[in-house]
Amino acid sequence: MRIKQDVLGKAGVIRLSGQLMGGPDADQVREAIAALVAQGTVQIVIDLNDVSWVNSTGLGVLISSHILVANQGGALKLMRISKRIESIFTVTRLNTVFQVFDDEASALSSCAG
Amino acid sequence: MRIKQDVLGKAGVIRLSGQLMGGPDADQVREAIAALVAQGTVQIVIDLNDVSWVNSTGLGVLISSHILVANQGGALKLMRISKRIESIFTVTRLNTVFQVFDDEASALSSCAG
Amino acid sequence: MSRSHPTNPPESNRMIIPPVDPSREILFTIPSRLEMLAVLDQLVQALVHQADFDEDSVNAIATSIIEAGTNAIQHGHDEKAELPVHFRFRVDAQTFEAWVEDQGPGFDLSTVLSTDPTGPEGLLNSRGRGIYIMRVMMDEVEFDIQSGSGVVVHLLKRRHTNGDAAPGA
Amino acid sequence: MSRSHPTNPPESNRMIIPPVDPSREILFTIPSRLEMLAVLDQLVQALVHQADFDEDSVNAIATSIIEAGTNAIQHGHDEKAELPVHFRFRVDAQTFEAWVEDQGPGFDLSTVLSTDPTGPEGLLNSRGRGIYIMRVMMDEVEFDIQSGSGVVVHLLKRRHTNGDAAPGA
Ligand SMILES: Nc1ncnc2c1ncn2[C@@H]1O[C@H](COP(=O)(O)OP(=O)(O)O)[C@@H](O)[C@H]1O
Ligand SMILES: Nc1ncnc2c1ncn2[C@@H]1O[C@H](COP(=O)(O)OP(=O)(O)O)[C@@H](O)[C@H]1O
Repeated sequence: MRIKQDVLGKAGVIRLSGQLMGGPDADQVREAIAALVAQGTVQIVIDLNDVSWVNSTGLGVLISSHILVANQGGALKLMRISKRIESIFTVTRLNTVFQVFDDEASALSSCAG
Repeated sequence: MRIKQDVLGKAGVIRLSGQLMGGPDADQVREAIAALVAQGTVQIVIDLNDVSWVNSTGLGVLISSHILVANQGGALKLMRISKRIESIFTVTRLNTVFQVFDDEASALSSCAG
Repeated sequence: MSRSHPTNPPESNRMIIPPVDPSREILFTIPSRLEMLAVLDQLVQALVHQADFDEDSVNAIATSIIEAGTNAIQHGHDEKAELPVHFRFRVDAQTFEAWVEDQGPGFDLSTVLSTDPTGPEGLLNSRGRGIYIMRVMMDEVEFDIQSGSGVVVHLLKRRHTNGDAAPGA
Repeated sequence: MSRSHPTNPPESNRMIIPPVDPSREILFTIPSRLEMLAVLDQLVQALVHQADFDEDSVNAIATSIIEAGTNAIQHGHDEKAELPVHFRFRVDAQTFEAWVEDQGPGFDLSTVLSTDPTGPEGLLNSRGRGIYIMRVMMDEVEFDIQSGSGVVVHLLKRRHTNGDAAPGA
């Protein structure tokens, strides 16, 4: 997995590519989020456009990140997920935990308020 | 491998998709060419745009088809080959045997004369 | 004569592993490294695709086999690269089957099955979803757990034909 | 205990097959069916890609391994599906290696090497290019041919670093 991060207005955007599956990936995501939170950004969007799949360990990374950010009064949102990743969110009902956006504009505007 | 054929002006176009590797693929190509030759079409273009790779058995199919058509006073040409397939043609020097075109327009106009 | 690989794998004494049929059997063995999962994914997608399953089934099967492989690598082998994980795949007219085998300590399946990862206690847990995902996405999931000598997971997916109700348990 | 697969493949008496290193070894076994070549291609591409080789090397390696697999299936096993073809892959910092093994009749390599498929007699021949392609595209190609008991082909590609001259024979 590779990771890039941006701050766009109030939102931190973390762009992942490859696969998200725990192990070293988990540490990278945690560090990126810690860096954003340290500079006061707690509205965070994870861009999964270039992620081909997420396994259950990767889901765990997203959940613990979500809890971390929520504890700071923020929220972790997802955008641009493939059909394959959507089906793993549906099956695990994590679609009831995460807000998911189809495109960057709507994800960012949900963070602006 | 899947195969489709068209006649466009003087040229027969045979479109392959999948992989070209001899066995049943060879028979399909041979039948398509025989059908074109039977209706008097001997300028034949093989479209490899949707072919991910060709192995040496598949090269053999192209060579024997080339000889068959040349014996009828025609020519077998190729178009839209990937970098990967191009490199197998370069390595085997079959780029000196086959005319290869980047696009359909130039392949067809080479058959018009 | 000793060879780099046996001609056929030896027959197994595991109940859930059927006799070897070399004309249909695909075997794949990897070191216990998480980065191998991406390779496994491509292999399974190619196999299932080649077998003409629909796109949803390709995704469901690849996702489930990755979950089984993740468990073998992480829980079974504690990511010790030198411990191989064995996969066996079999395609026929009606089904795609996979067996995933590790040599780890095993585990207590009934404990795992007693918690619902989609229920109020489970939903925000960062673990405990892998087996659930397999069971929802595949038509059959069986475990042969031999304490101290590893786990074999058997996964089966039926080919869905038009107008089929989703088959299953 | 008998298992569905041996823990590690037995050591080989073939000179060109090095001792097993399970922490780096990837094993793949298929029935002798040409349609398996498309699956092999995807697997090899994923493996070599994962090992961070450049795109040209990925193509060269996948193309060469397909040639070796084609020969094992067609010439070694006469497309008898029940005869398995064994692949062994090994990635390290500098090289990607593959061994492809069949149980066929073997053949006379010197005869094959005596004709140049790019020369005037060979160029329009519909056969006789596979081994040539492997030898041009890989850095090393070795054969261990045991008459009546099969062929092992060993293929090696070095990682090309910037400014390298193409390494080779
Ligand atoms: N192959 C295995 N070897 C040992 N323990 C396993 C294996 N597979 C599953 N387990 C145990 O079952 C538990 C539940 O597994 P699973 O549902 O896949 O979720 P997760 O892996 O996220 O915990 C694991 O935490 C582990 O304790
Ligand atoms: N694994 C093998 N088993 C038996 N014969 C083989 C094998 N590999 C190659 N050969 C023999 O060597 C010849 C040349 O092989 P190759 O260069 O790959 O070209 P082609 O397969 O197109 O003939 C084959 O025609 C075959 O007779």
